[in-house]
Amino acid sequence: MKPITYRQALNSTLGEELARDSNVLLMGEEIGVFQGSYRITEGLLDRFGPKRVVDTPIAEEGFVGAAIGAAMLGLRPVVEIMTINFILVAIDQIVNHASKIHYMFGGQVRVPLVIRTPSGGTGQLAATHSQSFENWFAYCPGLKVVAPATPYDAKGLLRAAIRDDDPVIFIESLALYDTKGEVPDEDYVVPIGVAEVKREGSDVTVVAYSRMTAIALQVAQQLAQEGISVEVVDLRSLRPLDRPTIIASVKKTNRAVVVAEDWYSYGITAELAATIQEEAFDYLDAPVQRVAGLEVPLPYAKDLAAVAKPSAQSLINAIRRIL
Amino acid sequence: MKPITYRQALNSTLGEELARDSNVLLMGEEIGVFQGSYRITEGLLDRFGPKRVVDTPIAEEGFVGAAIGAAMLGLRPVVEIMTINFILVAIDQIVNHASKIHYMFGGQVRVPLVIRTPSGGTGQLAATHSQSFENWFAYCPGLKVVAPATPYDAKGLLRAAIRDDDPVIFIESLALYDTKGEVPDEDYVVPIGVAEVKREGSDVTVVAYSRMTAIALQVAQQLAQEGISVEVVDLRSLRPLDRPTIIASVKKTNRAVVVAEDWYSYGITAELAATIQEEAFDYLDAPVQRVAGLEVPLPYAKDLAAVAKPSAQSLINAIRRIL
Amino acid sequence: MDKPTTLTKEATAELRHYYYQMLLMRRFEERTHEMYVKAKIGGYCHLNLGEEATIVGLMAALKPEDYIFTNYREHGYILARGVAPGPLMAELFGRETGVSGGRGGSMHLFDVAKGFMGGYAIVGGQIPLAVGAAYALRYQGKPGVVVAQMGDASTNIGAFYESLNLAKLWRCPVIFFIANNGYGMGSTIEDSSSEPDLWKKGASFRVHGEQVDGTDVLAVRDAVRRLRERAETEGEPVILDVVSFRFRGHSVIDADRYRDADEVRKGRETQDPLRHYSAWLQAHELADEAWLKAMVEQVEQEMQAAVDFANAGPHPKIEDIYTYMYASPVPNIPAPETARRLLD
Amino acid sequence: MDKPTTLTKEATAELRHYYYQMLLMRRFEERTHEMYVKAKIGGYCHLNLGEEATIVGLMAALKPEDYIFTNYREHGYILARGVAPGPLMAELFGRETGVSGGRGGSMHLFDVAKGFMGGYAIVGGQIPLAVGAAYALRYQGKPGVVVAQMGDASTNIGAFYESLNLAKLWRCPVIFFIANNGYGMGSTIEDSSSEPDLWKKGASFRVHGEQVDGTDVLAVRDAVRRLRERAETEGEPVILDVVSFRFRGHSVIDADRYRDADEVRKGRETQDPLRHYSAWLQAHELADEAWLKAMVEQVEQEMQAAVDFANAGPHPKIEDIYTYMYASPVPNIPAPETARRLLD
Ligand SMILES: Cc1ncc(C[n+]2csc(CCOP(=O)(O)OP(=O)(O)O)c2C)c(N)n1
Ligand SMILES: Cc1ncc(C[n+]2csc(CCOP(=O)(O)OP(=O)(O)O)c2C)c(N)n1
Ligand SMILES: [Mg+2]
Ligand SMILES: [Mg+2]
Repeated sequence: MKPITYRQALNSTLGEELARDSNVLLMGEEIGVFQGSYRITEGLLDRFGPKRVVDTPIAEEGFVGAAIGAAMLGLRPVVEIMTINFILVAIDQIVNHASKIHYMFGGQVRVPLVIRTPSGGTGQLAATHSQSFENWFAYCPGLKVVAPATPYDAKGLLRAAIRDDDPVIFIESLALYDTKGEVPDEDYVVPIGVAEVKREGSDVTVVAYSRMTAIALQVAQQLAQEGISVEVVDLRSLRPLDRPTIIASVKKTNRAVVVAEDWYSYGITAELAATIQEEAFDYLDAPVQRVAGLEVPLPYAKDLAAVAKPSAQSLINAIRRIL
Repeated sequence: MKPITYRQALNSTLGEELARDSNVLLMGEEIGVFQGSYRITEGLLDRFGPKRVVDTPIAEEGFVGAAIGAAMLGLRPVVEIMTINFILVAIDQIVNHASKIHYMFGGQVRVPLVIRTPSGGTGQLAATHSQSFENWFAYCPGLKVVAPATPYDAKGLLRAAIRDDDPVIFIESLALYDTKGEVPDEDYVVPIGVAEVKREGSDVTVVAYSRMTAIALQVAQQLAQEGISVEVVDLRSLRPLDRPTIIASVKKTNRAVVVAEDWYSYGITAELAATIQEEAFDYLDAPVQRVAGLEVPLPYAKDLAAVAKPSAQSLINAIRRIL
Repeated sequence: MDKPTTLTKEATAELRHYYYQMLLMRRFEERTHEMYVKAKIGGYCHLNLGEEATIVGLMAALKPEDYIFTNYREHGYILARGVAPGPLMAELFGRETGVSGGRGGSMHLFDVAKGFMGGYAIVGGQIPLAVGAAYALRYQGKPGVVVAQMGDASTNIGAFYESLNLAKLWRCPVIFFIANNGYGMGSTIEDSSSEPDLWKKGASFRVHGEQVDGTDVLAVRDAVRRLRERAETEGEPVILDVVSFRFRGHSVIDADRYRDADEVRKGRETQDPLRHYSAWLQAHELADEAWLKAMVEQVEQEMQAAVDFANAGPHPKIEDIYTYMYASPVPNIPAPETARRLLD
Repeated sequence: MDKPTTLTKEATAELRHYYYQMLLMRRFEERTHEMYVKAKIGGYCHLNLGEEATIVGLMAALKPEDYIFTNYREHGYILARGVAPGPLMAELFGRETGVSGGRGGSMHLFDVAKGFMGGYAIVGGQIPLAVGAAYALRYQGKPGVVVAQMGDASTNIGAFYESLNLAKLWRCPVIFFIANNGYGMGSTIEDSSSEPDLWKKGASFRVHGEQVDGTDVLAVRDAVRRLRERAETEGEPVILDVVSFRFRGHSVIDADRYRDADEVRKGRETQDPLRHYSAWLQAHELADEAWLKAMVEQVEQEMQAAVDFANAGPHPKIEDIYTYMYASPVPNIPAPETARRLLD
């Protein structure tokens, strides 16, 4: 076990899976010669050649559709969408085709496809480059949606996604790429659809995923010093949603804060709060608190951008409100 | 006052607004010569000519983008997307442009645009033609989203939408087009962002919109015969969401069922349940019940299709569960 | 259509078989219309009436190793590809015995064994899928080509152009097959394409294009054969613009009011692929009145058998609603509330 | 560049002014790069270095009644359109005094008074907007044309093709202006376009196209003038492929490792629009060393003033975060929880 970055976890997994299974191939813009906009695919073109590491034109609808068609014939494409903001031009292919083909045609073909893309906002990328749309995909039956928070989960879930026979939307985060964590050498997978209690606690449950899990763990550590015991449930998968793990935690702590960096209304936290009140109603000592993004197109100006996204402080405030 | 259909309400309003303001124009596929796929624009090409009633090629991203650009120069386009399923190919323009242009450019131009489209599923239209995506739009700051349930509201909200200076997503329903209701002759508007208690009651609040409002009213009438008093809140707007009206009702009845025909997880009902538990926690005698679509690509086969969508019976069952 | 010289028995049988297929398609669609009116069929339903030669010609030229992706107007394609009318009608009836298990309906037919990779109902959406399938063929070093079928009006959507570029760049063996019936719902080609010669639409991508008379089954077959060969051996994608006349409205519920009744009558008369081809067969003494009549009877029986088969098929069971949901099982599906609904 | 014959004083001033504008742009971008390194600027930031003649030539030919929609690499466009460097730099600094009130940043500049209708950062997304704006001009019976600027690699996305069709069908006065700097991030034109002669990409739509040397300010100006005239009077959309060389990486954070260092050095030397044009001005005795030096000094001062202006601008206030949210006020915005966050 050695600590590696989230980026290295992804990069090495892609390399390993390309080596393991000749049906695996990568597609995306600038993933080859350019080495990947965020260097997730660095070195892979050299190792595997242009047939397996396919640089595409800027034509997301076309190449995502092509990846689906290739998957229907038995290939296992792993597509990179540079950031989730650009997925909107390809979303028709994902939602109207990838998610439906297995079911709608009576199970005749599978669509073993992974779409990797970073979501969320950091670094003043402004309104069109700071969005989160994982709730949209999580809404769609037929898709699976995962969003790892650590290098360990990134590797384990990417392996699971590539080996899964359904279309998987794999949500990354620019802010996590350089974070480090221990990753074992052996060939493990993290199962899709299973959340993890990343830290046990007794006073309040915080439910989070991706970058917000990292913040929640930070907050838990900080509050521990004040004697507040926070349990952190890391969803890891958004679809399917591991309701039993969430509910078990809330039944224990009797309080819940749910956090996501997407917009407040109709975002991920809405489903989390709804689910908790539904299945743990009699256990709740206070309303589930939602912490999420302010409802504005993310402004470029630094201070506005900072306040628009949920922070450790906003999470702490929410926890305090119900303790 | 005379009873007219929902279709007539829309058709007459489009005609009136075209006559009232020369900047109003209609764009969409088959809205002219063909008279509209669902005859909402019937007769308007003849009355207003091809400059104002613009038949477009099948190029939703192109013509929705064009409508946005035209709106930026002062026109007031009313775009028809044949059904909401086809909006996915144009969603980038709506979400990355229409919703952001006013804010992102510091208020320099407005985007007075209406996009009308029927949502939901009836008549065995199968997986790609039976979807609901209004939750996606309701999620996006910068958009307004309305979904009238009656001819009265259809007319009043369409007028409001056309006269509003922001992009409005106007959700219709195939199943409502032939329903009738009283509509006054005078020039009224139904304000965007304001829900309506369509029926008063004391035992339980049902929150609904569009076609589900009609079903909720039916259910309320039926249950009244058994002595169960159902209050029906018709949202009318999904963004902004009229939380005060919902909460006031729940504080009165202490019980809530929320219903929508979209998919269950991450759908509209998630936001409604989350909001109610958040703001009326101490008033709730039972968990908010969600009634929504089963999470499958809508099957073609009649029986499967019927069970996949929420029905009057499923609403009644949910109400009974918490009484 | 050129006059055939001395023909082998097989060649004669094949030429007659085309007629049989076209007639089967004609009658299948007419019965489908009847069944729709009887409410045996629901949803949207688009017929291939007038396109029989377009489709039979295409399928005659394809090989078993080829794949086909179409739009929602695809009954005839899957039929001509060799799927029996029974399971096809059963799909329209929404039965478990249908080609898509009753899940897809008229717009979403599928038969993986025949390389028929689906009918798709989002205009243009099937086109990138076909390019990817062709990429997969090349990747796997397999023979074959992929047909991306679409309608004339569908050539205006971005996915088509992105696909032309990808197919050419990646040297994918794709035939962009435009079933040009002159209309997209109520719009003419001139209404919606600034380049109304649709076969020229590859010009921006260095993709070769041709036009062929879609009411002439042999002309279509020969064109596809030639272009298929080149696509396969040279990785050259191609556009084939196949022109026919739409006999009825856009779908069975379209009253077709925007078309001039005379125009439609004339179109049906002068551009009827069956009429043309039966005349040709007779002129070349490949068929006579008796044979034609026998065919009608045979097809009639097959149609009745198909309807009977469809009627006899079981409806999918409610408890099977989640079957096919995921190919790789995962925990926590379905959500507990939605699971409960089935028991309510 | 042809030799000018006898020139009026105004004409001379104008020719010199182009140089001034190009120099201003050059220095603006270099200062922008510095300010980015100093963390005064954040987000993505794309420079116009090497494209100065492309941009100044375009703006020289446009009229005040014209509108411009661009991609995210647009500092130079808004500058050459006449917006002062101060408010532009202030936008990059995220200040209230910026051209978009600090809300947009480098990729989202705007000035409605100048008809500069925005920088857009979703590749190809701006193109349909421009078509719609042109439709509006015609609808309103107004003069003018609309420029849809885009990069070379952006010509592969569906929105571009849908727009060509719409513009031609609707006879919209649009100039599809391809700022062809040879690369889309790390991809060459041949990597991504099956038709690498980008000016031919109108062929599928009956849209005329031309290519022009984008390092030659007068050539660009003259081409735009001519095509603009035709677009305006005849409603003929047109493609202009304007070829230059990208001096640096894709954005300020791109180390440009995929390009050969020699190629880049050579490109900068041989395709430097300023070098070309200053030589031409001197050769035609329209400028001398002293004037060129004076320009450098003047521009230097303007740059310092711009940076000072930007630095002095107030940051947008937190409590103004919902300002500009909706043009027509509506009740129940923002959600109570999110409103509370601001008070936390
Ligand atoms: C993206 C999208 N937009 C609109 C529609 C609605 N629609 C279905 S078929 C059709 C016309 C297509 O015409 P054409 O391509 O000529 O095919 P045909 O029906 O004539 O076979 C339209 C507009 C759709 N299914 N998908
Ligand atoms: C739809 C979409 N896909 C991908 C991107 C990421 N991206 C931004 S710029 C760019 C390259 C564009 O190159 P080109 O059009 O040549 O313009 P240039 O940057 O050279 O001016 C890419 C891939 C994006 N912004 N939008
Ligand atoms: Mg057609
Ligand atoms: Mg470029």
